[in-house]
Amino acid sequence: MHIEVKEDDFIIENEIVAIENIKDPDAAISIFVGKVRKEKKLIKLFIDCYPEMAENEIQKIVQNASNRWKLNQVRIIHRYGSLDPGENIVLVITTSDHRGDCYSANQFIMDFLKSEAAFWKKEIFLDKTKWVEQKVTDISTMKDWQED
Amino acid sequence: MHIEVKEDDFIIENEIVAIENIKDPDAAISIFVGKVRKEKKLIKLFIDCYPEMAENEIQKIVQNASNRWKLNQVRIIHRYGSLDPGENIVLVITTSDHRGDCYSANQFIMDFLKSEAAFWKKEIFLDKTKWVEQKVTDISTMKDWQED
Amino acid sequence: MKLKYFAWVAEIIEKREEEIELPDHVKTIDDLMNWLSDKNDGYRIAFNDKKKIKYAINQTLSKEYDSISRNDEVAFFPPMTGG
Amino acid sequence: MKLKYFAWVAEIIEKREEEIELPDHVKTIDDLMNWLSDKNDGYRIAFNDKKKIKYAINQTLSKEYDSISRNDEVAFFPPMTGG
Repeated sequence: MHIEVKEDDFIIENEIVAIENIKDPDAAISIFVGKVRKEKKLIKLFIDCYPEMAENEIQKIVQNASNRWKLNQVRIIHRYGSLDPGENIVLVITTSDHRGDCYSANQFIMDFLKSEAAFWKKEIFLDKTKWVEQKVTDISTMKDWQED
Repeated sequence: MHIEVKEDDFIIENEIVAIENIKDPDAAISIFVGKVRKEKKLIKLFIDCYPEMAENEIQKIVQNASNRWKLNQVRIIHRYGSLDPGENIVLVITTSDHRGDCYSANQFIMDFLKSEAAFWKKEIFLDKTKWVEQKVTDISTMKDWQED
Repeated sequence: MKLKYFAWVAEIIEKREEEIELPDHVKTIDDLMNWLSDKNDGYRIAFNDKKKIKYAINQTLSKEYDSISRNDEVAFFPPMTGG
Repeated sequence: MKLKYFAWVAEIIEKREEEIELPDHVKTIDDLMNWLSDKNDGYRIAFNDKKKIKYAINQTLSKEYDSISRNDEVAFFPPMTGG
């Protein structure tokens, strides 16, 4: 498990190389990249963060995912600070021997990251700024996993 | 939709750039990479292919996925020929405005690629060679989608 | 005691963190919010709607009546919106 | 008519493709497999277990009794194992 909470950007290929420097390549790799939406009048996305808490929470989320699915490697990067539309926000890489495990675990991790990790997004538009509110659907998506 | 059936390797980052040269970056990107398993005594994986048929079938699979989920971009590369353990075999990139769509579509496409696209794998071990047989689980995984 | 504030909570309170002397009668997160709210409008507005605020003791999400002590780090923030 | 073979089917028949003159009485995929099987052991072994072989007419997966004609490209192969 490798978790980074930082301002710098990431390059997917380098992160896969980093994983494979630790261990032989796995057969199935699921990757999710979240980016700042390109939206009319959106100038910047500012992400506030409580880094120590975010890292703790992400560790717990990954631990829960590892209890449910057979995973080989998990690598997560979540950025904070001031980002332009189109820039990377988050990267989740899960690897396993079978694709079902890495797909499900990846989606599980993203669902919990959305509502349980200590990050807060503020949208800076041409004419206003707005703290993003937690979505009801993000909470229900997360709860769906608990009913399994 | 961009589909390539070829011998050459791919670089994920370049494929994302290629997508974003066509259209502005999307908020959610799901990527799957399938690699040759690192296995004891496995020397090579040979992939036979009927390229014209494979491309037709992948187009149909992507069309079906696009009918079920709201996708912005789909980019698929499937390699054939002689590959070393650890080498890339297949890349599926799906992008959308919301992560649920691109995750589900990506998994749907991979499930159908496994059993409906004109590729055949042969494992070359130190002491034997073996054409991979279609897995019963791959067929049932594919059929699960039809019962939705 | 170290206090931290994030997102719009930090904006309203106009601080990202501060050190306070915890009075003896302030024993829970709820006590702390009430005590701070008496100090000035910033805190009062931030803590006004209890449904919109979350808190962590030592980087762990906590409940309103969880106990706090001098050596804890307590943080206040809105529901998370990462990912 | 153009015939193509893939994977172990190509290995057993020892060809990846060939051009044949389609006899008038060969009207379906099934007829074609029977006619080829009479030619030599390679075809006979390849087409022996009908559960293990699949076929396409003009790059479209087809059924045993689908009709074929001179201008078609017919391919024989095992179940797919890509991805």
